[in-house]
Amino acid sequence: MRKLKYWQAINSGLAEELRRDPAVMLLGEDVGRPGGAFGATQGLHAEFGEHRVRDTPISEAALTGTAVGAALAGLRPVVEIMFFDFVTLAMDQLVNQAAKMGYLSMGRFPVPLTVRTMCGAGLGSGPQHAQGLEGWLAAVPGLKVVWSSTPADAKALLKAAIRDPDPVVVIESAALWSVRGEVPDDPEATVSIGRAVIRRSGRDATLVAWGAAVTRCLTAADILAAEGIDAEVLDLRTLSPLDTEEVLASLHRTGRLVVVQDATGPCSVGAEVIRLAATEGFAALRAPAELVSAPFAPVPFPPGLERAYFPQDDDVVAAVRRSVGKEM
Amino acid sequence: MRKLKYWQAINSGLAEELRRDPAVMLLGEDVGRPGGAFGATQGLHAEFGEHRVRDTPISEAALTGTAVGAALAGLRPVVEIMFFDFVTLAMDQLVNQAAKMGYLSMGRFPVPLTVRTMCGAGLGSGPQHAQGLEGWLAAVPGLKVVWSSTPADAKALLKAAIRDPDPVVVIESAALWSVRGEVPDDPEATVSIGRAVIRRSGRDATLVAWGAAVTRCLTAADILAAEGIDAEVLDLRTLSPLDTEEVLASLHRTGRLVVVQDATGPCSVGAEVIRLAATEGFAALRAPAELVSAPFAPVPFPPGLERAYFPQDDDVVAAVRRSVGKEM
Amino acid sequence: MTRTSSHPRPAPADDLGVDLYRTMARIRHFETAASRLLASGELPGFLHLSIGQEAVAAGVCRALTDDDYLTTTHRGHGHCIAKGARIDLMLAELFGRAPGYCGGRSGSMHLADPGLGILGANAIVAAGVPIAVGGGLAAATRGRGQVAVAFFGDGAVAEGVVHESLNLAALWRLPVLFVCEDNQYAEMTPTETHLNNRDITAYASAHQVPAETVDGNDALAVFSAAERMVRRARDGDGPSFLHCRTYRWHGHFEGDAQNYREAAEVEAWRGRDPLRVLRLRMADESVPTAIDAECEREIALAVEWARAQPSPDPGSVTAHVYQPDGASCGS
Amino acid sequence: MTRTSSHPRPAPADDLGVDLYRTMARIRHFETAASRLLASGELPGFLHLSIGQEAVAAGVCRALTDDDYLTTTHRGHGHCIAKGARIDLMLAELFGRAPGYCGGRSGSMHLADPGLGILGANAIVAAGVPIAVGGGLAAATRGRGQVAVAFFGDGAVAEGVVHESLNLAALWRLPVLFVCEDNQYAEMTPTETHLNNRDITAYASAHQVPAETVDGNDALAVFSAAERMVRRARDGDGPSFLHCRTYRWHGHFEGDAQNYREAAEVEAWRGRDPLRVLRLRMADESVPTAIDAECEREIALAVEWARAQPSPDPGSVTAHVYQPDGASCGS
Ligand SMILES: Cc1ncc(C[n+]2csc(CCOP(=O)(O)OP(=O)(O)O)c2C)c(N)n1
Ligand SMILES: Cc1ncc(C[n+]2csc(CCOP(=O)(O)OP(=O)(O)O)c2C)c(N)n1
Ligand SMILES: [Mg+2]
Ligand SMILES: [Mg+2]
Repeated sequence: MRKLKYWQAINSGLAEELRRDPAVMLLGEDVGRPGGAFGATQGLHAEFGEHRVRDTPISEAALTGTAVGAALAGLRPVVEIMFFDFVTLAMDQLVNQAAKMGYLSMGRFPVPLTVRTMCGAGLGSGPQHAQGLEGWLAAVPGLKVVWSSTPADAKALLKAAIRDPDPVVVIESAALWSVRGEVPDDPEATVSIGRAVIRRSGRDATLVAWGAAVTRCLTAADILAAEGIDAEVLDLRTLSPLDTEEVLASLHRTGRLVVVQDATGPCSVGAEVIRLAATEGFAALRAPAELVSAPFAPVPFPPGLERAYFPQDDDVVAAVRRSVGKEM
Repeated sequence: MRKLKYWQAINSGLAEELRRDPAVMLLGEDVGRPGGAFGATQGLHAEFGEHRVRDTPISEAALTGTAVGAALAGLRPVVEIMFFDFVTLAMDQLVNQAAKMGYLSMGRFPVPLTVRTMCGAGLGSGPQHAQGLEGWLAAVPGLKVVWSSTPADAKALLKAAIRDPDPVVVIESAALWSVRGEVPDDPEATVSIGRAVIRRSGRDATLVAWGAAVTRCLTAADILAAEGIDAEVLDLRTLSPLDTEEVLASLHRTGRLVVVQDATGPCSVGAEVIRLAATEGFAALRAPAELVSAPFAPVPFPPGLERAYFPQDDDVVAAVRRSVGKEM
Repeated sequence: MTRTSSHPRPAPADDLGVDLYRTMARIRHFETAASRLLASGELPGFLHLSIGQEAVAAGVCRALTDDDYLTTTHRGHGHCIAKGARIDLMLAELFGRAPGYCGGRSGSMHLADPGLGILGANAIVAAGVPIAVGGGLAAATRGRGQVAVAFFGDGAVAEGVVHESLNLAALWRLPVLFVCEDNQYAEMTPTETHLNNRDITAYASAHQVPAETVDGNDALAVFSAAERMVRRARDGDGPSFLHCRTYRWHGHFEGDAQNYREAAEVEAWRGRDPLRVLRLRMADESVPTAIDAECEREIALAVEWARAQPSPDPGSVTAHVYQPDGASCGS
Repeated sequence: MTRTSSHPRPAPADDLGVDLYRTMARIRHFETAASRLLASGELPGFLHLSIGQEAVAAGVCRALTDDDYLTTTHRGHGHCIAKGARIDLMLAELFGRAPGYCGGRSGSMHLADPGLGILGANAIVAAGVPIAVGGGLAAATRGRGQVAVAFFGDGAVAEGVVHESLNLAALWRLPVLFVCEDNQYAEMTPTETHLNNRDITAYASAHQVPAETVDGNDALAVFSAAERMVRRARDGDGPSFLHCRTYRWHGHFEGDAQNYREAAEVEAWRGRDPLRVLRLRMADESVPTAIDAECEREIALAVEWARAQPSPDPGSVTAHVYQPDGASCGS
């Protein structure tokens, strides 16, 4: 085990996969010589050369399409879309091409493509650099979507994504960029895509979150514990396909569900988790489900408004209290 | 009242708005001289001329961006994106630009833009021409999204969209293209964006649907009526912002909720309606909510598979029976 | 060709002209059969046929081997046939039958064949273009002299991704051949209405990609330009752009009323039938005649076979959305 | 200018050079103040400054009136100032304060002013380009001789939408001026790494849009080219493309470590300071000196005012997501 920052864990995962498999190739704006706009690809251009770590033009659509073609033709490309908001420029290639090719070819043409992108929430970068669009991607059959809340997962899930036969979108959190955590040394340590993890066990309510919101849920759970409310914190890790088993199992244990997300509410992953609870999990649900999300508005930039906009510890605490019937 | 086909109602709505307001302009591939790939703009080029009804290159991104700029500069552009699947090419302009400008400018820069697009489900046009991506759009603060199930609404909601100060995406159903219905003659007849409508009252269960699925719900309701199950059918009409009041009111009357959609399930509008029921409507919900949707797969093309893929009358009937506890 | 010899294609039994003619005749008969089957209600969905444009497919693909890649469009039957796709499996797919190229679930617009480097037809205009660049990137990485061809229409040239793709391919000197099949229309819109510069090579030249216009109804001319461009690509000299002027005889899709063009225009282009253009240059009239008869038989048999195939099991509708671990492809 | 006279801009008290110098000085002092405020921790968010590039903004906007439109980028302060935006409201926005141009909710990258035709800065590379085409479309429809200008960087040229926009503007002969501010880098990537053809005018010429390269550090040269192009546009002769070679002195964003370029390169360009270039041509040295002092005072006052403004009410975070019925804009 080493202590690494979130971005260093990403960097180490990329380096290991580049070393392991000559078919792996990185593509993106500034990922080569500059080492990434935020440092995630530092040193890789020097070690693996300009053919395997490629600086690209600002052409998200062609870049993603090129990666789709390269994946069909036997490479394992890893494309960086610098900020999550810019996937808007690559949706045709992601959704109409990458996600459908395995299906349309009856599995004869898998698309082992990885798309890395960063959600800027918390940077003060404003309405076109801080959106949480994970709900769009999780709505697309054929895509897989993962989002790590720890350095260890950031590395392990990225490696799993690169080795996966399907297109995987790996979302990273700017808000976690410099958070440190233990990361296993074993280069074969991966985490299975599709499996959630319980970060804290509890009996009174299930808190479901992913990415940077997990930390706030854990803090909220501590506050709640002091009040005698024992919250379970489930980190989804994979947003599609969803680990419905683990979510339902936890719900059956606690009977209460609070989903916390930095994205806006309508048609979101949070809505989907609650949909699951209200259909298959209905018998277990003993109180109204709660969705703690950003308000239905674009992301404002200044710190004061950002704080008001993204769900904070207090908001989570309040929702769990409501859920267990202990409003204060 | 006249009887018009769905597409004729659209045509008539466009003609009236072009006549009424010189700021209205149509843009799209084949919308001009050819009168639209499916006839919706027939005769408009002849009546209003090539400056107001413009044939365009196949450039969905620039087209939408141009319309955003024209809207900011005082026009009321109506852009056609031929098939729903092609909005993937215009997402930046729709989501990062059109939807945010009113917000960012504190209302000083409204974007009175209308985007018309057609969902090809039911045409046998396959996986890149039949997707239901309404969930993406309904997830975006600042956008409005409407989808009509009748010729009268197709006209009235389109006119309301053109007059609206915000960007509105108007989704049309290929499956309803030639369906006839009564359409008011009054050119001032519009339908308020944001209001659902009850197509059939009932006490036992609430069926929620939109677009082409409404018809199947009405048929299912007839079948159920013969069994003594009295289903209410709510046509959402506006998918964002959702008419939460009407949905909750109906749920309070019936205690049971079945949402029917041609789109896939995860993070969809259906999931959102169920999210609403499981949070604010929880007290009223007396049975598990049901989401009758397409399976989580791309849309296959041949008629046999399309039928298996999109929810049919039987699937709706079965879901309502489950919901009211009368499985057979 | 310098390097092609290292991955030889089944040697043509006969000379270049005959080979090109056979490819065009197979396409012509395939498309004609498909048109009839749709008209008679036997085929579901949309069909976009390439009758009149056969020389482009035949000429370009004659310069390729099975090891090369291509991507094509909604109007892609001809390119697939010319690249060696199996006509029986294509027809089964058009019928929506289980043994079809895509299990019968995709129809005309998504044909793909890993073994032949067919990276897919595509119902999204221009989407195949960057995918071919990706094929070129894999080829360049592998260094075995493979090339990738992107077929696309005049209409596609207005999509931004084509320009992005040209820039990428040029920057990285990728072995990509951009083939613009300029049939004068994008759906119902004539090219001068959707492209300001009617000289389509200019868009490639702007990126310093060598570009040439050829008579797209002359298979020999297409082949000779394509061969030179393919050689450049195999030699590591980067991408080229081939602009082929041609015409589609049928509507944009089968059933299109075609109010947007004059019958006389269609007639004039029918007079320049690519099959006849080549036939007139052939020494022995009996050879093409025999080929035509052969193709007609081949297609008739394939139609009969395809028609008799079972439909896919409706329960299979969710199969292959995700692939089993370890699945992979590519060569 | 033929038609501009019909919508006169507040008459410059002095001659062209002085006017251009004043605009550049205001930009320089604004950007310098912003840089200091960010470094001292007073400004939140990201800042992309245009120090070194002032001549482009000043030269182009001198050819415009308040009635004309523009769109700009993440590096847009200069363009907004040159178009007449209020420095105090801009600073309030950078501080995230309520009276700012966007109510303090958007920061540096989304400045917009309906009254001045500023259709918005933009944090999405190239997104403003088609929006300016839309401004041009409205202008053409209205027929009052307005023009629309799109400012964008060399990096943006690789985005497909720029090519789509050139085609549209050319097809419809819209009064649009495309201004490429080529500062040699897209973030940390030098232009030769992201554009295959370093002659950026070629991309416009491909669409038959008249294009010209000018010294982007010479405000008089920029103005004289822009003026000609604006006149063409007002006269109904369609779009033009102005390629300005320039350089940014600061990092891509404030705080950028700038490992990707040599100090000597920056120094060389500092030697070609656009303010000094113009100052050297001015008869009376005391005029620019006085202007500098004036601007410094103006900015200092504005900073003081902006800093004292209240933050937006956190409860306002959902205001204006949708507009009241009947809301409208545009002229
Ligand atoms: C992105 C996108 N926009 C629009 C369409 C609808 N469409 C299908 S084919 C076509 C015209 C294509 O023209 P061209 O590229 O010249 O090919 P051709 O049909 O002439 O072979 C259009 C607009 C589409 N399929 N994809
Ligand atoms: C669509 C998109 N892709 C990437 C980015 C990240 N980004 C911000 S500025 C920039 C470089 C832009 O370069 P250029 O157009 O030359 O403008 P400059 O910064 O040099 O003024 C990039 C890649 C973005 N904001 N939008
Ligand atoms: Mg064409
Ligand atoms: Mg630049």
